Amino acid sequence: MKDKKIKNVFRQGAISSEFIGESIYKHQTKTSIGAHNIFLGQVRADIIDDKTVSAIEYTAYEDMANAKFHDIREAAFEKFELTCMHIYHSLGTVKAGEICLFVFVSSPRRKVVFEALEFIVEAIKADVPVFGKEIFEDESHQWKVNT
Amino acid sequence: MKDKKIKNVFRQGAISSEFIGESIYKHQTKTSIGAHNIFLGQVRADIIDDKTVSAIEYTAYEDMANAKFHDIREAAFEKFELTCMHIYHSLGTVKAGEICLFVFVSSPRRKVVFEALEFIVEAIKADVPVFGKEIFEDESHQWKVNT
Amino acid sequence: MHITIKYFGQIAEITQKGEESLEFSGALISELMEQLYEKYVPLKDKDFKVAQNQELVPLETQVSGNEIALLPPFAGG
Amino acid sequence: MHITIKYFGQIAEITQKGEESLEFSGALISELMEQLYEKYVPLKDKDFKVAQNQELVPLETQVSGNEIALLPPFAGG
Repeated sequence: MKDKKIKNVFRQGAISSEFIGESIYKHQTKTSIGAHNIFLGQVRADIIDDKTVSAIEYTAYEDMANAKFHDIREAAFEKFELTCMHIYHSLGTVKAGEICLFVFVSSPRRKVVFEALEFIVEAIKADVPVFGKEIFEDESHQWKVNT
Repeated sequence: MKDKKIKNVFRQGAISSEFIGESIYKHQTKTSIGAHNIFLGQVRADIIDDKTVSAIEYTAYEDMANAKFHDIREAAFEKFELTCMHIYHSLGTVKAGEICLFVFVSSPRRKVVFEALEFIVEAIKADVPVFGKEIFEDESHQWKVNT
Repeated sequence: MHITIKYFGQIAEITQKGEESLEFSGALISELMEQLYEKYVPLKDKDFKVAQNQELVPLETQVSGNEIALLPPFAGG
Repeated sequence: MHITIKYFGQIAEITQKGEESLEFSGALISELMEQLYEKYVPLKDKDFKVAQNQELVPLETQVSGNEIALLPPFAGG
């Protein structure tokens, strides 16, 4: 299954658990699926130099980012036998404990979903121009870097 | 984090998307978590000799199965730096399109969750005495075998 | 020796029961299986493993008197 | 040549703007960077990549006049 149109992956603010639950529910009509694999990125309350991260403020080079997300989708559908794939990323403020990235892959068989999900998440971390400002409780900040 | 008590992993019937959503929600207070990985097994409407699977009826050697699930949990906590882990498996009838297995792992860092989730799911498939009767639309059946 | 045997899935379909108590005078799991093959002829063609005290055991294992179970191929997930 | 440059994250913090139009008479991205380093001295110490037409490009690339963006380290997820 391929999808040529570039979608907007971004959502304003945190991705809610209800949204994720509903997204899972919608797949119950797709009865060729045997395995789903979901990755969720959650904002950590990291402690850096005695200061605790209270939120991350996400910005992105949106056009390029959506094009990159699209390329990643295409590459994953090419590489793996997937029934469907969904990616959502937050923009704006996401508090510690909230979810900022939701990647959802489904396939008839399980082996495929493990490989595909890791491939997609690593590609997102490496290739997509999203920027994260870690806001501390005292309102100072630092810039997040993916490792 | 270790957990010595043997839990009951089994749930009667399908695992609902609401239950999964709530389970995700409950982790928002655990702000050391940076990555969740979720595996969902969904019953496929496989077509075998022109007959379509409409449901799987799950039974288990429950005591041994819960002990095996416990061993798998212990092994995973030993092997991987996990913040938490949850496993739920259905017993009884689960219709095509419904979810019969829910495995949820969380960790500060993403690399760990990918490895841990695959380890756990493969161990469940290989080591846990759960049996599945694939019910066809004409009410005949065959016995499922994991591959 | 009086032992309890549990049957699951396709095996229980053959034995028509989930559990039974048997009198057994042998020593090894393999001997117990011979006794069961006589009682339930179609079992011979079936693929299953044997658990004793909730652990899979090879056929050469001594029967301890603990719970024994005949387990067809696993299908979890 | 009149070109548009976009700034993001930490880079936008230095330039104090998300976008600007500049007059550029050179040829290569590296020359454009020299011009920007003069205008925004702290940029020199920062880690960033350059995208032209929404693709990362090396410094030896010809400036095409398309949209150019300065991208600090990615932090998606």
